[in-house]
Amino acid sequence: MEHVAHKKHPNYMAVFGGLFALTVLELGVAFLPWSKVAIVLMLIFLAVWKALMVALYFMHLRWETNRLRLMIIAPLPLAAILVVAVIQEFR
Amino acid sequence: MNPLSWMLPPSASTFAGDIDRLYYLILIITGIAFVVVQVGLVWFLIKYRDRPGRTVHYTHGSVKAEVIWTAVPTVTVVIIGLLSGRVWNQIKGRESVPENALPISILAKQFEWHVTYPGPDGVTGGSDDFTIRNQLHVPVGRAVVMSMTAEDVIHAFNVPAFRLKQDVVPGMTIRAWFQATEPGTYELGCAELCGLGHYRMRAVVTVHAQDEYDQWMRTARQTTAQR
Amino acid sequence: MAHASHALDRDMMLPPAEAETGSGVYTEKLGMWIFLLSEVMFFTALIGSYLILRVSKPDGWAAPNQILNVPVTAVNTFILICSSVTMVKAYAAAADGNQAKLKLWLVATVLIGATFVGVQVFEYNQLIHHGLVPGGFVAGRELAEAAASGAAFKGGPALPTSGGLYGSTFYTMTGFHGFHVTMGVICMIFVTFKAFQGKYTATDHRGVEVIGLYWHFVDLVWIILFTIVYLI
Amino acid sequence: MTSLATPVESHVQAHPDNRSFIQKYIFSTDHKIIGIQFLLMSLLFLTVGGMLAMIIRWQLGYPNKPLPGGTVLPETMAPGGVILPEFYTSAVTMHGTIMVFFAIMPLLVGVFGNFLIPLKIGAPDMAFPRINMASFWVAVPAGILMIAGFFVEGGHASAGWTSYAPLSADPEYTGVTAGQRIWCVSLIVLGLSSILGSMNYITTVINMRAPGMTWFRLPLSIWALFITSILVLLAIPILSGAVIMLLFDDVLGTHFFLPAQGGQPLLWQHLFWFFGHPEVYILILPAMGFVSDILSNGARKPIFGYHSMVYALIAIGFLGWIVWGHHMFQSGMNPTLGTSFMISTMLIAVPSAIKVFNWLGTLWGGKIRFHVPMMHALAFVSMFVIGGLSGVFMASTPVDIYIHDTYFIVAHLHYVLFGGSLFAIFGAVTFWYPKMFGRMMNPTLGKIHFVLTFVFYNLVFFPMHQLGLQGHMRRIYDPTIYDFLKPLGGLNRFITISAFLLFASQLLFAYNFIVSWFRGKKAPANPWEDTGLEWTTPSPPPHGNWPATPHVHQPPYEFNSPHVKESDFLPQTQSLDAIPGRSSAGAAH
Repeated sequence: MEHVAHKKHPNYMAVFGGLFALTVLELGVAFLPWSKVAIVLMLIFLAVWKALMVALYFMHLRWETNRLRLMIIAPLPLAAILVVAVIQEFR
Repeated sequence: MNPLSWMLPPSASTFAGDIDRLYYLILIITGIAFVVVQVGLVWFLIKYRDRPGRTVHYTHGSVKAEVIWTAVPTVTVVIIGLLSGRVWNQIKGRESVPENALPISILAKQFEWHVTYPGPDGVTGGSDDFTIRNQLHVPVGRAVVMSMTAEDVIHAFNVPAFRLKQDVVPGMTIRAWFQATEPGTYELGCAELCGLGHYRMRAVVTVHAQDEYDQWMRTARQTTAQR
Repeated sequence: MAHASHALDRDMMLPPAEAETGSGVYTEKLGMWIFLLSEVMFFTALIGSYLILRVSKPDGWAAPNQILNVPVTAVNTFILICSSVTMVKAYAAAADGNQAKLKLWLVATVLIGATFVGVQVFEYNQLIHHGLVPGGFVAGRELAEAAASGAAFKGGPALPTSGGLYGSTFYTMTGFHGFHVTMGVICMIFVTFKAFQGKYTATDHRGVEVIGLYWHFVDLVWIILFTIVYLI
Repeated sequence: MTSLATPVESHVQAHPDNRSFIQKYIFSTDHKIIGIQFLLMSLLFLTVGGMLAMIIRWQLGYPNKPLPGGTVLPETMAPGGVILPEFYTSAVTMHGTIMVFFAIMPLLVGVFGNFLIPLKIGAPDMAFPRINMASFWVAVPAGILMIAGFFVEGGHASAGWTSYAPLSADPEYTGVTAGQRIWCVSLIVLGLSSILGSMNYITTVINMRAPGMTWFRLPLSIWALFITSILVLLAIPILSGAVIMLLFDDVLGTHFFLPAQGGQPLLWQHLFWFFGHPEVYILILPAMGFVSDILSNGARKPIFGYHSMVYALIAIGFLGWIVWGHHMFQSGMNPTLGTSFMISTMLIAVPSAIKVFNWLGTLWGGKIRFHVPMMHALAFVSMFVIGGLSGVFMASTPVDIYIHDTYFIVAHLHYVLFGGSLFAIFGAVTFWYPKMFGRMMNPTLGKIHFVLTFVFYNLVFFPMHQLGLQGHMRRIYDPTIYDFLKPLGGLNRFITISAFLLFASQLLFAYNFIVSWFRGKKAPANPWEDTGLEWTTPSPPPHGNWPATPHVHQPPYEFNSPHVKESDFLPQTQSLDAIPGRSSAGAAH
């Protein structure tokens, strides 16, 4: 077990830098004079990017088994089904 | 009428026939399935009961049998689904309301039905409309389209004889239509729990012949105008 | 399915093979991930309702920075990201067996997490002062007056006439996020105490990793909330 | 071959057990004790729910006549024994709430999830025993709150178990303030308990199976509980979120479901049924699992089509998420959406049909033993078929226009929940009672109870189909208000009398349950000659379940395997290599 004690950690500060930069970018995009749709799409893209960085690096999904990853993303389609179907209803 | 019958009570609207036919179709299909399964079950219980000398047929299953009893129900329910979809669109589809249907608006509130009839201009919404509580009068043989909304909670417009049921939701205006085929009086009840008076949220539906309806309309306009 | 023993070399904190470990990770981590799935659905109910209501009533919402104070919240977002970094640093220290750094980073995480909650309380206080409560705009306060006047407000269009949905969804979503951060801080205090007792070693630091998963998840939810509540 | 099942019986109390009485029986972390705690609690609630049903039935059969013994009820519920409409709606609401959340759900998931999962997969306990204990002790205050609601001013919640907003969101509409809030808080607390429990079950099944207990050697009861736990885990938080918003609408003045400032009443229904339809399967899947175990045991044959049974469970578990709209066909939902929901609903009939036919296939060619659990399991199959077939009527959107919110629905749901789930629960309790308490239930009393329940049950619920077909609405206090319902008075009285007899028959079960606990015949380790792992340890099993981790060598239902001649069953722990002269190929399939 000795070898695991000195395992190489990913560069967490780089991830932090990335999250910070993306947040600043988001703040910039939110007040751009673009169309509302473009801003929303851009912001969602950036938010998903940030969320993925947290999940992959801070929550170590990048190094987990495929079985665990599959298990974790499995409920997301259910959430999407609910929101998309009901939005159709009220649109 | 025999209260243990599987027949539906008499109907009095144009689309009731389609609904009843679908009902009887499903009744026959499920009836056959019911008999097959229950008879099979009882037969197996008798035939394969534990008694001396009986040997067990050791098996883990049969792909052929399983494919059959997966395919048959699938085809059956898909057919029922397709037939139902057609009728559903004719009754509740947003484009299904017949042209020149007689407009009426309905306001449901705890625990009564306010029916608003159009004035001489023939459309609801004008100042010449008049409202009557708990009485719905319609002519026979003419489509009636109701714009329904609720003042407080969700109610449901339910006339069993017309085979029509539609929730009435506050904050929404929902259109529903029917065309009565038989003059007479019918009952309108609330079908969605709406409070402690839910059970007595009842109204009377009167289907008139056209001339009788015209006469009723004249009298009703006069009496409500005097009030 | 084959025996899962080949998964053992992936996770150093798996117990000895007394069982089929179908997930390839140790039980506490698996349990936390499963719990987080349930949290995903909980926030789906809240965030989904917000999205649905927003689409169904497009005119009931204010533009960014009109009512909510985006600069303050941006700083708060930065604070929460910092706490995620200190958390992951604590985990790395635990894995390296560096007890001093583990304690340092855990204490930092507790403090920064508590700061986030503090800023949120400040934000709520300001909003209530300006007249936004869960029920909508408070009559007579600044926001209600502005909404009633129908004039352009703070560089944006006129406020919606009723702030009902805006207040409802804002307070419910951010409130439950804040509640989760608070719970996280409380659990983190327990973990910190155990760290000071020397309970986490290089070969077994499950507690640190598991609380970390929860903490990062809460951070992840905030990333979504910040974007869709404050910026859209 | 009797030696196969017996060796562990000599090893009673493998681990020294030094726990105090309170650690052992009250704040216990032992999954078996927690299972029994849930059992006692949910049977209590089953009784309360049943009494509420009697109140409802009395009013429907004998409208406005004083309830026999009803004078003990407070003036605010039934002055002089005559039930008030506000108490009637409360009773309807609470009968549904209590039966769904505090009786059937804990009976299936809380009791058997706890008791069976570690015992059937070969684990010493749950993955998180203390969280397991917490999940019970969180459910207790939820239950106490739910009962307390009857005694607050204004009475208990009365907006139906579905609590449709806006009726439930503003006290002005029902006159119930505290009761509705208590209802909300209790469900939120109970939801926490369910989530903790399901997280435990899922983790345990994934990570703690004994060596050799591969996924496709899991008994179907465990597969069913596993899929159910996933549904609980993902569906309950949606309910919690929705109920929190409902509570906020009432308490904090928010506007989620109140239309005055733009809220959407239909949003509540979408959220509720997005939870509610998986919930329906939560209430039936474990029952299907228990019935599979019991049927295979009773027929002395392997389950027919084990793999397709597993895939059918998974298919139901998934399809359950995309059919919620079929509860809302007449709600004003977009009719096009209604058509899509109809198709997905129709499709869910297919895996259910597969299960029924595979159960019949299991009986075919068997050697059927009619023990009490088997009788209940057979009744389940028969009743579930009726409940399933009546479901086709309401899945068809046009037919649903007519039967929606009528007694046809009431008949349907009781055929699934009583005829289905409750019969399976009676069967499962009788089947695993010896393992729980170390004593057998009296089989004669059990058979009498079964016959009476089966007969009166059908006399109560079958005629409800006819009530519904005549247009009899649900949840109405006094059907005699309507002229078209007046001819149904006799049928309503007949149902009411049968319902009282049905309730009385349950006293036999209660008597048998309690007396057998103290006086029942001592149970051997494997009274039903079953193959499962739980039967290889004494009845009741010691703390820690087995002296050493069991190893699994066989699929779950090896009855009358050609590999064994000495007995008609092959326990899952039995290796064929251990039997001299056997091939090591294992029981092939």
